[in-house]
Formats: sequence, structure tokens, C-alpha cells
Amino acid sequence: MMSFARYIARGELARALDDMARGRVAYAPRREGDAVVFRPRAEGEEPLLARATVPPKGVIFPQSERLFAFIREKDPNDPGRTTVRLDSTVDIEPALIFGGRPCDARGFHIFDRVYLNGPYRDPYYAARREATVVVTLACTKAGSTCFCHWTGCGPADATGSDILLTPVGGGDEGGFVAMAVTERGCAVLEQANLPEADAARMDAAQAVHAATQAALDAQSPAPDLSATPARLLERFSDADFWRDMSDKCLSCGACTYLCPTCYCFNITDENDGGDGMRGRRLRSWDNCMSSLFTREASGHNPRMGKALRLRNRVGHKFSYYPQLHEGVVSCNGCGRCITGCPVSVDIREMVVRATQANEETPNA
Amino acid sequence: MPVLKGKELRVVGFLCNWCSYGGADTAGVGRFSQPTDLRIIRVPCSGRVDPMFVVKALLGGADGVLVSGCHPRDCHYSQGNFYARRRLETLKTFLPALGIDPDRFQYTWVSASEGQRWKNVVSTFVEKVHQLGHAPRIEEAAPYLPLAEKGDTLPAPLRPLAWPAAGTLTASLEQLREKIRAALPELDCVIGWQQGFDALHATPLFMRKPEDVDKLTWGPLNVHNLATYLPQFKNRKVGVVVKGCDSRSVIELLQEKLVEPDNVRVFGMACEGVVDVERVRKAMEPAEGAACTDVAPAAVAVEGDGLAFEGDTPVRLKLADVVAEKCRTCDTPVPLLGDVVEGNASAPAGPGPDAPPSLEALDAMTPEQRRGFWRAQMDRCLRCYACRNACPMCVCRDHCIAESRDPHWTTQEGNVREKLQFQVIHALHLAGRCTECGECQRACPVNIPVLALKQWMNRSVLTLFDYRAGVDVNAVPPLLAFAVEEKNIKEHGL
Amino acid sequence: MRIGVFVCHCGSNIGGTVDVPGVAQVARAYPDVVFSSDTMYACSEPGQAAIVDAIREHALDGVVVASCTPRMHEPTFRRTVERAGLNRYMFEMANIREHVSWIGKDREANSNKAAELVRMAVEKLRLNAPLYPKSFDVTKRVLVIGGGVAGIQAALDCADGGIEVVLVERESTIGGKMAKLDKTFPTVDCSSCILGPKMVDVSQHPNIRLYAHAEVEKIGGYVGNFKVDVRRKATYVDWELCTGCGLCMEKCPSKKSPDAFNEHVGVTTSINIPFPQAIPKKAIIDPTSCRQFVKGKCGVCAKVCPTGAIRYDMEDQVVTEEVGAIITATGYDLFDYTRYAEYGGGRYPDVITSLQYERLLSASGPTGGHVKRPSDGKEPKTVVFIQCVGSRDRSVDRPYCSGFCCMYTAKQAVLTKDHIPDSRSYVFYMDIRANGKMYEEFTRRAMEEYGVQYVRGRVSMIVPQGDKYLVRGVDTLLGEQVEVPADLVVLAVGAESSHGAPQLAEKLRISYDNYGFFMESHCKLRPVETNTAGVYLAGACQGPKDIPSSVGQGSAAAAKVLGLFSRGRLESDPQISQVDVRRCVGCGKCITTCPYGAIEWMELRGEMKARVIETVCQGCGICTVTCPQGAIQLQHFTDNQILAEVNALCLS
Amino acid sequence: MPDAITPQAGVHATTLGTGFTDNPYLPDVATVLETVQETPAIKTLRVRIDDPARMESFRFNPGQVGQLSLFGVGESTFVINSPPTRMDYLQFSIMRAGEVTAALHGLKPGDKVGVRAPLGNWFPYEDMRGKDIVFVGGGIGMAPLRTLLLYMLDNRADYGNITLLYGARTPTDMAFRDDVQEWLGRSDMQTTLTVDQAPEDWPHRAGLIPHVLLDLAPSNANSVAVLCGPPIMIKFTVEALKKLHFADEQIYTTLERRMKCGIGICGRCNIGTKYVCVDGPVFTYAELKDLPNEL
Repeated sequence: MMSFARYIARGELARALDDMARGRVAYAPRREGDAVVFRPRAEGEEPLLARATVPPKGVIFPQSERLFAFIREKDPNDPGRTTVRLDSTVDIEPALIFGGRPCDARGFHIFDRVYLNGPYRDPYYAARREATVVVTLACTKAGSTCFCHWTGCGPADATGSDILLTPVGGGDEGGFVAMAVTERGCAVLEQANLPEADAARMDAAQAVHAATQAALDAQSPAPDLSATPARLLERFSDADFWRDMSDKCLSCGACTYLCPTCYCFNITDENDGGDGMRGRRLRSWDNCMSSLFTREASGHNPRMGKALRLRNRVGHKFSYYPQLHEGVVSCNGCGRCITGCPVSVDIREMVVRATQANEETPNA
Repeated sequence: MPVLKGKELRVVGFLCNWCSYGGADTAGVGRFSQPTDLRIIRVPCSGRVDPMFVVKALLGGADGVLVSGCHPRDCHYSQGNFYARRRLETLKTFLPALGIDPDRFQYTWVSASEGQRWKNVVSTFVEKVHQLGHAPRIEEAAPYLPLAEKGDTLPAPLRPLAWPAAGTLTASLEQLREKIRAALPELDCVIGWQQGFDALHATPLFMRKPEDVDKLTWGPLNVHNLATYLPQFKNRKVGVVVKGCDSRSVIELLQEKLVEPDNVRVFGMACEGVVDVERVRKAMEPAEGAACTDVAPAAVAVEGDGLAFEGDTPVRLKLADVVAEKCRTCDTPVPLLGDVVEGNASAPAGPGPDAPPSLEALDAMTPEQRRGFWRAQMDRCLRCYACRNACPMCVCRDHCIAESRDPHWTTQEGNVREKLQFQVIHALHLAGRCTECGECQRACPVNIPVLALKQWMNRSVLTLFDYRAGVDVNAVPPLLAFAVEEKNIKEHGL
Repeated sequence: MRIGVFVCHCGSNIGGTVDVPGVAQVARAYPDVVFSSDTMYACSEPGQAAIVDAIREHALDGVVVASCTPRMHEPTFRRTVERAGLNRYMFEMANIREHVSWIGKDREANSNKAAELVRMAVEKLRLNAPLYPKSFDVTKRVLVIGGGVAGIQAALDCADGGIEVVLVERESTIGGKMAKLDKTFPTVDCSSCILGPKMVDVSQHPNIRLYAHAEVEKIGGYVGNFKVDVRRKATYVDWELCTGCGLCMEKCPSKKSPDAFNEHVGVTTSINIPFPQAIPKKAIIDPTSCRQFVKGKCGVCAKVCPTGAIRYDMEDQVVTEEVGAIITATGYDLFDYTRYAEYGGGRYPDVITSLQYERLLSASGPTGGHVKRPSDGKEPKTVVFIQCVGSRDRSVDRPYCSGFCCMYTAKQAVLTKDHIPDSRSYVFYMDIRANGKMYEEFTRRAMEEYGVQYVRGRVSMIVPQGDKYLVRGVDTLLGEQVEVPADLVVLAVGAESSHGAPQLAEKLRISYDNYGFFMESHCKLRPVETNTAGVYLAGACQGPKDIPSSVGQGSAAAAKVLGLFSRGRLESDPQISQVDVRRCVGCGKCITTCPYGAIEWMELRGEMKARVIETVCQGCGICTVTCPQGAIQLQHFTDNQILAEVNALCLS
Repeated sequence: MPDAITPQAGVHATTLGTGFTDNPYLPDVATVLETVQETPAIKTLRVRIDDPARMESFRFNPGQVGQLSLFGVGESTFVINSPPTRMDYLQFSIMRAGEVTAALHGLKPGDKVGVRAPLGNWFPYEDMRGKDIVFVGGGIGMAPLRTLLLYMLDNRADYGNITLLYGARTPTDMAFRDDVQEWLGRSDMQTTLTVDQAPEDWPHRAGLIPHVLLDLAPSNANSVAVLCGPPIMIKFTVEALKKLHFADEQIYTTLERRMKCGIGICGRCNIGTKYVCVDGPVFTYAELKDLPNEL
């Protein structure tokens, strides 16, 4: 598969994207105010190459979506008899996501394990995932909060992508080596009528990968997280530890909504106005930092307090998920939860401290 | 029943049971012919009319909303309409911030005997709404995003912003640390700042042990308003380090008895302005390329009126260019209460705070642009509620009506209307309470300029009630009080 | 839910301009509506029976009636649904008459609007919940504030009805304004002769506890269970011992104390019993003039008192009384005539108020009933009465008519003639208002039998000339200037609200108007009730009134109290606010804004929460709007109920 | 009535299933046949799925739960407390607590509900064959026991001694009265009732469940204990069973958690790695002890 590689000159990018996205809505990063978000791209529009503030997970897992509509229907002869009809029709839009980073694309892989390969298959996610081509941009620089190399991800990780683009060369001379990762990626890339990437360019791409990886390693050598799942469980009842970790947490949901791997959701019903005979059941992003997440109708809450909620968030990503999914952590090290946090709660610090400090203060 | 397309507009009325509903009845008994557009919702008192009902109706497609109650002094419940007058006038002055024509909302007083007057009120108001036509929907407005491009500059601050020389700063900081160490034994903890995950970020520090105090930092990176943490320490003794602006939040919390004076120990230092990290980042950002956006300097040094950033390409920026917007118009650089160590910050040079730039930008827009602006801004809202949770005055938190179903003010839909609805709730709940610390906007992970709504509200509150929050511990927030004769509220002639 | 909708034709009142069967048909499609029909007169006996039948036949648990205003028939239909076994709050009304059929003729628009109003009512009803009144015990005692004639009447009627009365009077004697009058119109009865026995009854009634020289300081609680703090101001005389013998007054060396009872005509002793018929007839020391207090030495009264009742070290005392109802009868005060510069602004000694003149006429007054003018003690031969001083005059913010001045002026003119047969009286008036039984006849007699000169016109100026006063005015009937040289000018000062009335109103949590008079519940139909349950009005505190009206209201208020107490227990209106303690964060904003003090703090597992005192809450809903997290909800008008109506209208 | 979304260009309007069998979020529409007010706070709903074929083929095991929903209000999780041996209807008993339960309490025969069932694991009734069974139920916790108990009574010969201890705060808080009367009358099981606060005329036991259990002192030999009730009752009943020498593996209970999807995806009902909705709700005490302490 990796042999299927094409070259896109810098000036050709917009045209190539138009071709790849034929018949699809192409989402690409766009600057809105001070944020960069994925938005449907107009044909010919020169794409922004900056990393988006918010990952593109919403294209496949919308912030809020209708699971079904319910329509109450009255028996015309007996208004006391009402039946309910459910309409589970959804719009599935063939889509292409351009400009996500490897950490973003890998997020879909984390989702897939739960949404496609768990005890139940999620038909909504499945339909959108099936309809969406992911064209990813490999990273050339290490941001101060990047730690993808800790998590099994990396600056050129192709997991979850259909096509991986690597910037090579500089300025107008430069371009992108586009490697198809999946069959579907091949087909899409072929639509663009691009020259094959020659060996030199392939080498250049490899060099870019290696250089970024090196920069990351230099910035923060990846710790060994293999013992972390067990360590976090040992830490489970260490109230002081979790208090210290969560002191500054505001219990908002920024980290979870910015996270490419956070997949939790809520289900609620809403009634329409008008004749009052119809409504919707919605599935919308939810957030384990909120006290409502686990609060039961009786008022009992097994995760009362932000310390317990933060414990679950870290535990889920670095202990429970890997235990259930062959050691894969449900964190890609994108660092958005750190940059996006109003008070700079640092998940790296929590993981490292939970992993290391055990020997010092074994009061779990 | 046929639908009356085009003939009628959607006008909602909230009428108090005792006076205006009776007045409408009297008009009916008198067979005074009136436009048919109005649909009346009966409430016990105009004091029961939550301004949010009006917003809900207007955002939901009403073309006009009318509230009517007993004449002032005639309230069946003696004070309800006095409260209503303040709330509804505040709302009326706020609606334009959303691009909603304030003429679409009116409130007035009609007694049970004033049938003729009711007819006139309805006729005049409905006619006005017809002149205005169908209300444009915010979610249908053309997106309007005046691009905040890299390098956009702030107007000059009203005071010279220059931090003391490094030596002086260190000495003051050491004094502050001493005071904290001395107080620590009797406190649960003291909240301050320390170096965050990179050189550009500070992060809140919870000092419990004397050695924690060594980590305390002081300078223009201490952006957070730590007063936000105080209410969660209810019934426990806690210390907090504040900047001048943060001290106003503490005052407001004390005033509303959300924290107990005996339980809070305030440590303050004079502040010469904090940076807007977004601005610094933008100023340092290399030309747009395949870079990650989170590039940080290796170290940051404060040099008087500037900041020096070390790294691959060293940069020196003037504080005035990267300062947080709120610091530009700050007139409380020195904390207003507490144990203040360094009290020599420069006073504002100008005549006093003028309109903050983002409010000026909003002012300069047409109503249509404002609708487009909020539509485009709110579109990317994640509903993470960082704006709320970072707000020192948002004490409902786990019980916020943004997520509750009883009452059910907002749905969980990810649309602009629901998102904006919450921002309006936030602004209305902060009316007369917001100290404009800007944490809502700073906390927003997608940089939505939500502070502008509160600034608009604060300007309304200042104009209407001559009131600024967080200045006087003994004051009463204006919406929790009333005056029989309102100095600055003109009765609306309907 | 199973909802039934009944759309009323109201004859042709609604049916004429609304497609009533059509509305009923449309309503059948609304959620939870299982039955709908049109009905000719829903409120009629067969109309109500049909509703009851339908509730039973279709197992309805909620009913919407679309007809007239709920202010008319909501109570009717609530009783109807109750008869069929539903809770009375499982009912909503859509007003399609006053708000639809009577105000527009467009049948299509009306029908559409009616259907939408029904739809809103259905949406609200879907969120209604049964509400149950709570019953509570009643303290069968009443507080009467003010011992004027209205308060006396109320106190006596209540006491005679068998309930205990606490009567609080600000002055040291009851009797009020009436006790100061010489005679009463139109019968020219002796005022103290008719009031005196009633005052004595008060003092002797076993059911009345009288606190004179006392004021209400604080009122807490609610109907049936008020707690009242009464401040008994220091009199410096132990009234338990004082026999009212008057020896102290005789011996008191300080004789320059202002004589309030005599309206400051003359002075009196520092220790004093206001007048011979005072109830209680007890002495009281004015510490502002008493030598013992001012100079620190004297003690004469203490030495002469045969019972040793003098207590110079007496202090105010606060007593707490528990009562179930309150009657306010705080009366009125006189307009301050010195505001009229053209009448001398108080600088002319012989320009006096009508009440001062009463004292001059009274045999128990400072002049022993001989009319002598204050400046030189001469008997006046020409007396000018000027009416509407502080009444019907916008320039002094007294636009209202005080009602009784015309009559007492006529009476005083008549009495002047009786006292000084060779005198002449002039009355300057705007209109003669004599709309009581035998009133018009009385004023006629004054003019015709007693030769009182009535001049229709306003006095523009009073100018002293020698020992007379030139009263200049216009006779608007003759259209000419008139000038009367008067020996004495009597100003018929109007009534204004009693000083301190607004402060008392706030303690009582009742409304008052722009002029400080207390607001009744309904100007026509509930004249002695207030909007605060258990608080009633009597007499001129509600507005200027003459004696018969005051007495009538005193009795009416007493009847209301007796009626209230005739029930063993009271029921509270369940349409009140309720706190969801799980949502309450204890910020106390509701407590700050509640106009009734109906919300209090309570501790729940170490946290402070708000709690509604069910019997005090009046159901205004101010708190619901104040509460940011919606934790306190006004029952029957919850956020969700109102939102349902808004959503039904706006989200379509 | 145009309720389906109008397809846009390039958008595929896809219908994702017609019921729980082919879309796990999509309930089967069911009708309330009958309601029983068990106690002031507990109401029982008996429902049948409208689609006859679906109802016909509906299979479940004792202990499994379902998501019961009221359209426009929301969903909540309840155990199916009728036994699989009696399929005239599915029975759910609802304790009034929040918005959804309050709305469910308002239902009447003929009303429509949504049912997503069966969900979760079940009591290993096969493995329990031949053993003595000790049921201990407190309050609404009797509901999950009822399904297993009725199943066992319907297959009486397969099981050894059956002991039931059912407790509630007061006699009025005792649900399933008809069943309880029947059980009291049966000779092939031992039924003991207890209440915390007993009125004068209460003919049964008074006292807290663990105390009464110690008093009854069932044998641990070849036995399993099945418990359900409020957390505090579970805690002390387990202690009592330990005193009676029941091993951790002999003690079964069911857990409650706030759930939304019910199918192991939405992410809130986990205790460590276990999702109560798919790995539970039935756990042995031995399994519970291995989980992080987050109840």
C-alpha cells in the first residue's frame, strides 16, 4: 500500500483537493476569530495548513445529532388512541476531512474500537465513518504540548487516515508527498491525476518524519507507560493525590470536547413546538468532568467532586481503555486538553506522577 | 384551522393577572377592537416575568414581545413591578447587543380599569411590530466575521504599563511569600500561581505546605482570576492571591455572601497588566505553514514595559501590544482589599475607563452584522461551559440551567440558537454582578468573544443604575433591589 | 395525560366571530387531548354537568375550558372539575371572549387565535400538577393599630364577638381626632358624649388589652399567626399605681409644655393627663420640658403623688403579642397649612386650623369653651372660614377631596353663632360637598338659619390690618373682588396620611398609594381587605373619611376578622413558591428580594438552603425570576409551564 | 406530514433500522397494558411491544434490564421483573425519583412507551440449579429478585431450598403484595418479611435486614445468596453473609448506575474497566471486590 504515493506541488494543492473531494463535502481548517476550526471548504479554496484548535471528530461524531424523530399520531376516530411512529432517517453526507493531523486521525481509530467493534455496533457512527475519507497532514514541528510519541501515535502515524500528506521542501518549491493508506485512499488519490512521488521525495518525506520525531524526543523523551494502567488502579483510592491533581480543575468540559478520542455522549429528548405531536431523541457530546454525567435521579453521584471525575478521565484514557483494547491508550498526545484548558491542567504531569510517584508514597 | 400566512405577526404578551390581564378584559368587555396578532400568557405578576422568557420568545421566532403589569406603586404584591421594571429595562438595553431591535420588546403598565389604554397599547405596539416586519432569525443571518488578523493592535492603554525592575519585583514577591508562609498554618491552603507547562503559561498553585510557597510566581503571566475557586471552599479557611482586578471579584463574592469574610484571607500585589497569551502566540507565530500552532518560547523575561522571549528566534514585545484587553482600561491596578504588599502601580492616565475595544467593535456593527457576528461566533461553541466554570460569579455550576431539564431553558442541540441562549443567560445572570475580569472569554477554548456581551451589560447597568460591581462590599446588586422612583429609567410611552 | 377541551359559544358572544366547533375539532389533534366538544354555555348548569360527565366517561385527568376570562369563571370551573373528582389545579382556561371574539371581527383570524390559545392552555395543563392547600391553626386574637373611633369600633366589635383584642395607640389616650371635636355634624351632638362611653367600654372590656403610648415595632409571621413586637414608650409614671387624680398636674411647676391634645393652643404642665375623659386616665411626663429631666432637679410630682407612681428612670419596654389578624386604623393627619404663604404661612396668630378652632369651641378646651382668639383673648366678631386648605389643590400635591371639611366648616360656623350670637361668619368655598344623609340640609341651615355668608371663591391673600385680618378673594358667582376684615380666620385643613404610615405599611407588607394612604384589595368589592392575608383596614388610614364611614369600616373589618376566625383552621393557597433543595445553592437572592419575607434560611446537612414559609408566600414569583438556577419555582406558574406556552407559540 | 428530512444534494437520507434489533438506539414501541401502584413511590408498568412478531420472538434472561422511555421525556433503566417463563407482558417497577420516573408514574393503560431490551447480563440461573437459594431484597431491590424467584418457582424442581427475606421501611413501602401473599402461603419456600418501623398489628418481623438474616441463619452449604437493595443494606447484608460463612463467589447482587446508551458506548456507567450496562448489572461479590471502589 505504501508504495502508492503521489506528489502534490504546493501550487497544485487546491486543485488536487477539489479533485479528491469530488462528490464529497470537504472539511478543511479555517480561521474563525482566533480559532481554527474545520469547515466545509469551497471549491478552489486555498486550504489553511495550521493545526485546528478543535479536532475534526465532529464530522463523523456530530456535536449533537438526531437519533430519530418520534411522531405521535392520533386515531382520527378516537383521539384517545395515539400511536407513536419513529423515524430514524439520517443524512449521511459523503465527506472528506483534509488537514487533520495524525493525532486527529488516530482519534477515529480509538472511536472505531468502541463504536464499530464493541458489543454493539453504532449505526450512526458507522454510516458516517464509512462515508468519510480522511486526508491527514503529517507534522513538521513539535508544539510545546505535543506528546504523541508517548502514546503510540506519532508525527507521521497513519492510523485512522486514508491518505497521509507529508510536506516536503520549502516555500513555493515545496509540495506534499501523498501516501494512500487504505484502498479507499488509493481511489480518492487517483481521482486527482497526480504524478507519482519519486524516490527522492519519498526519502524527503521519511526525513521529515524522522526530524519531527527527533524534535519530539528532544522536547520530552517518551516515558514507559506500560505499567501505567496498573499504577493508576493502585492510585485509585489515594484521595490526596487526586485532590492535588484536580485542585485547579474548573470542572468544565473543554478538555473532553477538544479531545480527538473522547467519545462519551448523552441522550436526551426534545419536543418540537407547533402542534406538539413530534419531537426528537438527540445524541450529543457529553463530558465526564460534569457532575451531571453520573448523577443519578436519586441525587446519588458515584463521582461526586471534580477529583473523582478527573480520576476517571485519566483512568479511562490510560488504564481502563488500554486494558480493554490491547494496550492502546485512548490518548493521542495532541495536547489540546492542555492548551485548551483555562487553567493549564496538564494530563502529562498526572500520568507521569501517577506512574512514577507510587514508589515514593505508597499510600494507595 | 387555516394558517394565517402573512396576515399576522407573532406577538407574545405577558400580562399580570391583577392589573393588565384585567385591563385586557376590560378592553374586551368594552368591545374595543384590537389587532389579532397578540397571544397573551397570564402570569401572577410582572415580577414573575423572567427576561429569559422574552429572549426565548424572540430567539424562537416571536416578532414582538409585550410585558404589562400594574402601574408602579399599584402592584398587587407591592413590589413586583418595581423589580420587573429594572429587569425588563436592563433587558431592553441589552437586546441590541444581539442584533435584536429593542422596539420588538416593550413593557408598560396598564391597570384593570384601563381598557381604552390597553387597546391603545396593543394597537400601537402591534403596529410598530408590523412596521418592523418579520423578525430576522439570528441563525439565518449572513455570517459576519471581521477577521481578527495577526498583528491587529490595541489602542494604547490608559496608563503606562511597566513592571518594576526585576530586583524590586523579586523583593516584593519575597515579602508576599513571607506573609503567606506566616498565614499558612491557619489556612486550608493559599491559592496563587506557578510556572505552567511552558514558559508562556502560568497555572494556579494551591499552597498547603511552606515549601509550596517557593513556587509562587508574580508577573504578567498570572492571567487567572483565582477568586473563582473561593466559593468551593465554603466553611473552610482559605487564602488567595489577587491582582487589582481580581480583588473586585472577591468583593462581589463577599457582598453576595457567597464567601464568608472570616474565612478568606486576601493577599494582593499591584499589577501592571497581564498578557493575552493568544496575542503573544500570534505575535510569535511563524508564517502560516505546516507548523503546529502551540509553539512556545524557551523562557520569558519581564523587562519593564516589555517582554523578552527566548528561543529559536528571540522576540521582544511591548507589553502594551500584547496586554489583555481588560488591562487597557483598568483603573484598579492595586487590590481594593486585603493584605497588599506592593501598592505602587501606575494610575490610569486617561480621564477614566472608556469603552473596551471589543465593545467598540460591537457598537460599530449594524444590527444585521451583530446577528451575523454572533451566528458565526457561536457556531463553533463547543458547549463546554468553560466560560461559566471560569466565571467567579457563576456559583450555580452543577445546577446551572444550561443543562437542566427542570427548568428546561435550553436543549442539547448544537445549534446557534441554543448556544447563544446560554450566553444570554450568562449575561443576564451577571447583570450588576460582573466585575469584567474576562475569565469567560479567556477560558473559551475556541476564543469566542463572549466578554463583549457582559461589557455591554455592564455599560447598561452603569447607565441605568449608576452601579459597578465589585467595588463596595456593602452595596446591593441593582437587580436585587429597586427604587420607587427610578432615576434613569424613563417610563415607556405606549 | 387525558385532557378534555370544552369550547364555549357563550351564545353568540364567542360563536358569533369564532368557529367554535372548528376550534374544538382542531383541539382534538393536540397532544394528550382525548376529548373535545363545543358547548353553548359552559358555565351554565347543563354546561358544567356536561364537563363532569365527560370527565367521568373519558377518564379525563385535566380540563381546558375555552370561554371567557379566567378572572370571571376560573373559580366556577375549578369547582366543577372538583365535583368530578379532579384536583382543582388540573384545569386551565383559554380566554377566547374578552381576548378574542369581543375585540375583532375577522372570523378566520379569531378562530386561528382561539385555537392557538387552546393549544397554549393544553401545553400548560400537561405540566400542571395537583396542588393541595395546607391547613394550619389560627391564633384567635386580633391586633388593632390605632385607637381612634374606627379602631375603637373595630376593637369593641371584635371583643364583643368573643375574641381577644390587643389595641395599640400611639398617644397616651385613645379617642383620636374625634375626642378633640366639640360637636359632630349634622346632629350637633356632643362628640365626647357619644365617644366617651365607647372609650370607657374599651377600658373595661375583659377581652381588650390596651397599650396606650405604644407603637408597633415589628411584625412577623402570617395570617393566623402573626408575631408583633409592641414598643411601650416610657411614660415615667407607673400606670398600675396612677389613679388619674391629677394632683401632680396641679403641683407641677413646669407649665410650659406644648399641649398636643389642644393642638398647641396654649401650653400645659410637663406631667399631664391630656383631657378629663382620657382613656386610660393616666399621667405622663414630657421629658423635653420636665425640670427633673431638663435640669436634673425638681421631683415635685414624685413628692405629691399619693400612690408613689412616679418613675423617672422608666425605660421603653418591648412586648411581643401573638395575634391571628391585624386591623390597621391609624387614621389621618392634618395638612400643614403653613405651606400656604398667602395665608400667612403660620405667622398670623389668629389664622388657625379647624381642629384648633374645635378646641376653642370645646368646653374641655384651653379656653373652657369660650371662643377667644389666640393673639389677645378677645372674642371674635367676624370669623372667616376658608375651605380646601390642602385639598383639591395640585400645587401642593393634594389633588384629592378630603371629604368632610365642607361639613365641619358648616358645623363650626353654626357653633360660632351659638357661642357668639352677634358674630358674622363667612365661608370661602370651591364647591359644597354634602353628600351624606341630612348633610345637604345641614349646610342649608347654616346658610339660611344661621346667616353664614358663603362666598364661592378662593382666597388670594390674608393681610393683617390693625388687629384685624383683611381676607381678600374673588366671589366667582358675582364676579367681583371681596375683602372681609376678619377677627379670626379658620382654615379648613384637609386630611393627609398619618405620619409614619408608609413605614407601618412596609412592616405590614401592604401597599400604599402616592399619598401614603393604605391600599385596599379592591376599591369597590374589597374595601377593608388588603392584599396581605389577615391584614384589614378601618377608617381614614385608607383615605379621608367622616365618622360614620370610619365606624362602618371599623365594624366591617371586625366582621372580616370574626369571619376569618370562625373557621377552626385556615387553608393556605398552594399556588406558592417551592424550593428544590437539590438545586438550591444557598445564595440567598430569593430571601433578599421577597417582598413578604416569606423565605427563610434553613440548614440541611450542614448546608444553608432557602425555605418557603408556606403561609406567608403570596405567590408573586419574584423569587423564581431571581433564582439563577431555577431552584425556587412558583407552583402553577413554573418556568417549565410558562416555557411550554412560549414554545407552543414560538417554536412552531 | 413531511417528517422525514428533505434530502439535500449529495446527502444520502438513510434509514437506520426500525427497532432495537437492527438499531440499538431505536426502541421498540410498546403499549402499557396495566399499571399497579405498588407503594406510594413505586409503580409497576406491564407493557407489550406493539410489533407482534417482535413480542413473539422476545427472549431474555432473569436479571436483564431494559431502557424504558417516554418519548419527549427520556429514557431510564429498569430490570425486567417478570420472568421469562411468563411472556404475556414485560413488567417494570419504577421508583419515583427524577423527571423520567415521575413521567412514567403518570402513564395509563393505552399509553405508548419505548423499550430497548434486553440489555446487560443476568443471574446465572443455569449454574444455580440444584442449589439452595437465599434471596435478600430491600425496598425496590425486590424487583430484580422477583424475576429470578418467579423463574425458579416456575422451574421449582430444578432448585433446592428457596429462602426469601424481604424488607422495607414500613409495611406501606412493601411492593408486590399479591406475590408476597402467595409466597407466604407456599410450602416450597420460606418467606420472611421485615420492616424497619412496624405498626402494632404487623404480624411479621421488625428490624433491619442484616439482623433478621443473621437470625434466620441460612446455611451456606451448596447455597447462593442473591441480594438487591440500597447500597447501605448491601454493605451490611454482605457482612452478615460473611458471618454465615458465605464465600464471595456465593453472593450475587445487581448494580445501578446512571446509563444512557445501555450498550457500552456512551461511557458513564463504568467502574474501572467494567461497564455496568453490558458487563453487569449482575456481579458476584468476588467480582465487585476486584473492581475499583467507586460505588
